[in-house]
Amino acid sequence: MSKIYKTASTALEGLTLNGMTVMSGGFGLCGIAENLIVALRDSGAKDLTVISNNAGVDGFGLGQLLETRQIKKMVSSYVGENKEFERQYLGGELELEFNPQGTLAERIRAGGAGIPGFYTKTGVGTLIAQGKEHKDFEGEAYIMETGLKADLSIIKAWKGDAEGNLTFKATARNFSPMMAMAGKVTVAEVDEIVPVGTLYPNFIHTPGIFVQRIIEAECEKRIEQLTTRERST
Amino acid sequence: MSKIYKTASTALEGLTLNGMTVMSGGFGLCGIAENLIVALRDSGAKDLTVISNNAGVDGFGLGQLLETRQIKKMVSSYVGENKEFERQYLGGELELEFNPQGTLAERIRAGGAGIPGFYTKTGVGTLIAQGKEHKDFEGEAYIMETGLKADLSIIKAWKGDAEGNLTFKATARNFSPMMAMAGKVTVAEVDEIVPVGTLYPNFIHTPGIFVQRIIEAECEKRIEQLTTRERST
Amino acid sequence: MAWTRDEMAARAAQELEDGFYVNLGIGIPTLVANHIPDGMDVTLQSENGMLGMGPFPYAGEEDADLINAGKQTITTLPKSSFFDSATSFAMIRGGHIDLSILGAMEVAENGDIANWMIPGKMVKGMGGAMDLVAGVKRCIALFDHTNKRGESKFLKECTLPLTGKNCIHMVITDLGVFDRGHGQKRFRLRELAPDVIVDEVKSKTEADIVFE
Amino acid sequence: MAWTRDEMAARAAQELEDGFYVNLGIGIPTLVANHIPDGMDVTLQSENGMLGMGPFPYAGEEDADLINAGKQTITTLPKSSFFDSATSFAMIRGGHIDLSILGAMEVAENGDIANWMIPGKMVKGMGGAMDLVAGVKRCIALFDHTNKRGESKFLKECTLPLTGKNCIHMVITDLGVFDRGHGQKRFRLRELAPDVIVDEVKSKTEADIVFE
Repeated sequence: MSKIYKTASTALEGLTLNGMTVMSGGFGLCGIAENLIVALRDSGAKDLTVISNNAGVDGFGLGQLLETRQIKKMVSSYVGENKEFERQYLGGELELEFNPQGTLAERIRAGGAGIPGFYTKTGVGTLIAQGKEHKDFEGEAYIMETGLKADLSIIKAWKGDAEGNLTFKATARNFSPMMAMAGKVTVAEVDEIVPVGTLYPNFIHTPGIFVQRIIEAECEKRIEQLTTRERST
Repeated sequence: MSKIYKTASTALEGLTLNGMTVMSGGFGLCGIAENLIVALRDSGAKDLTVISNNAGVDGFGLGQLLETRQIKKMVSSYVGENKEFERQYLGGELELEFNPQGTLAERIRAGGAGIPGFYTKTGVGTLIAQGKEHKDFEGEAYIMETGLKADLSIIKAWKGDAEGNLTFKATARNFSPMMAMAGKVTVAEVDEIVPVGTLYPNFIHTPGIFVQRIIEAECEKRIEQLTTRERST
Repeated sequence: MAWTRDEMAARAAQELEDGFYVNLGIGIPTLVANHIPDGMDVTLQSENGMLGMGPFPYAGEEDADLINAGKQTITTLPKSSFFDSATSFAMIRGGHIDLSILGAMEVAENGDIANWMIPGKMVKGMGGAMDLVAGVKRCIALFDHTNKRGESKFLKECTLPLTGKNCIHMVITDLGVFDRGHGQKRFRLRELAPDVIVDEVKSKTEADIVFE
Repeated sequence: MAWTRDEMAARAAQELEDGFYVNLGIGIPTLVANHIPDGMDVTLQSENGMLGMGPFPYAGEEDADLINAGKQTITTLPKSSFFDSATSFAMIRGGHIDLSILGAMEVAENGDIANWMIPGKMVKGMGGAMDLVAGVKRCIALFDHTNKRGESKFLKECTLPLTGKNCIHMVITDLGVFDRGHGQKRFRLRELAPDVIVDEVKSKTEADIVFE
């Protein structure tokens, strides 16, 4: 039973709905599911709650869903790179929930792992702790954070197979493995689909059980901060 | 600053103490740190609390620490394979705390990840839930489990380097990556020490930050249930 | 005639569906693997850290680093993947496994199951059983309808310490098949083993179940 | 003469020790990497999922899939490893990172730090800063002693929303170094930048610190 779909839009067929919660992998523009984001935009689904560490840049990545006003609310740790975001947020058109980055990662993992809540000391004594349950462990204060789930997770991987097994490359991995776990349905786009049996079982990052559909697609992979050094000749 | 030690006993030097808590990797006899267990026995450290999914077999694995009565308490999910264990336990000489296997794995990960407590529905309504805090999430009951840490973790890996980076083989991985995280000090024995730079950064299972000392050592790798099939010729 | 253990396993295999991820318990449930219909893609999970469990190895090809949760030597398949125990139980607890088939000492009419402990006897531990019954989407209990003394093991209430509450969705015994659909509280007799009659089941069942 | 940003970074680098795992914040702290003493083995963590961060790539050799937490293209070293964000913050939250060096808008005499939000201005988010200050064993704040209006940023109490409470162990500003040892509540002046006199520091410091 192959999980391979031909295109990003066919891979999202039947999965998009107004008001749904979507997790979108990536850190900045690194490791985002470029083609699936475009397909989600083209699906026309509105009032989305999007859980993603960042919000893309103007006109690229999640910025494309902001332009069309399909996002109602973002759950992120940092949203600095996006003028359209700022405009909509300051205009009261967009809700925003900040999570510390590690708390966000752990909440997503927890959601996928059947853990509805956990305690962390991150954010104790800050705005983030307001209204959250506090508990002491060995004399230290912690706050409770809840698990996060999504109706749909769209992630980007390096290599994948028809079983949904995935590997990731370098720092493009970031939030995607946890999002694969936390999505009711997870769709992955990969640089390369390889035959089943090609990925070495010891080194599969995301086992196929967490991935329901997969496409091969080319990405632009835009770089946000190109930094280089001189060659000393 | 190489983390490589020559022998199991030198690798445990200065790390063992009466009354300490030790995590020991492995599932049954698969993936246990055979040489480090022997070195721990030879250290003479007593009154140990040992956190390990199982308790070895008579005279092998953790069975070697039971024979010498160095273990005061076991935290395990299943201890079926060990007569000496049964004798000491029924004789009241050995404490035993059962944890559901998934709860045990998650408690160890939590301990290593700075999470002092989390909620799970595993064990709700059973003996395991007695005396534990209950909390409802979306109308369902969960119990709180706490993170586990150890003074020392002894684990077995496949390949490792002087930085402490590790890879594991097949199902010999099991609890070891989490135990590496949860040990104040983690000592790994590996089938093979390879030069730094040989392990591909994408496919390191345990980053070196979680491992303080490492040895190369040969293991017997005893099989508990040899099951084979006939070759149809 | 009541079903044999192998026939019970074969009947349980009929509950498999294409694309399912399944965890099989130790004992009779292990036999279900022999009855997966040809051409059906079912992936077996082993909670010690593997998806896509293959058959036993040929003699001499066993690998001590490659075992299943019953500590038996096994092999890989092309689709196999390995992972740590925390990830393995994230799959289980997180509801990613479609079906768990497991043995039972007792099952109660409310779906409670007891299969890990007999007070007064040496307790070996629950292993992953509590996680499985709490986390897996659908759980089938496979057990002999009565104990050696002929007493029902399908009860009004479990007498042994529980493994999980209200978590069994289907019961397959040597006498027949009993299930409860979504939202239904009571088990219903669905199928009888050949030549087993309803009255026999009634007389051997303490649980209050629906017979028509 | 007060220290330059680069001199501040160089001074912070003196706090490194052989074998340390270190997370450097964006801005001045990034410069610390240029001052790691020769022969000292320090491993830099990037919270987006990497240990063993290497230098910027040569032009044309950049890889879009390989960036640091500041979203800059970087390279690997032989010792490098990659991991997911949950594992990355398990390192941070779990106390496995030896040292975090980060920028600050304000630090208070009780070790509180504010560096993520100015009410009334567009807030970009805390990123990983709250996790770092809560989890890392030792945190050094690196910032200019006063703001543009000459007002102290080393305060009795932070006026901005906090990033973390009682988590800064050492302060390095353009004027000097201030630390508090284990179990000590108050910061103590440890070192002055060249030609900076105690009275200047006193006049520019609102925090109640130990000067002798």
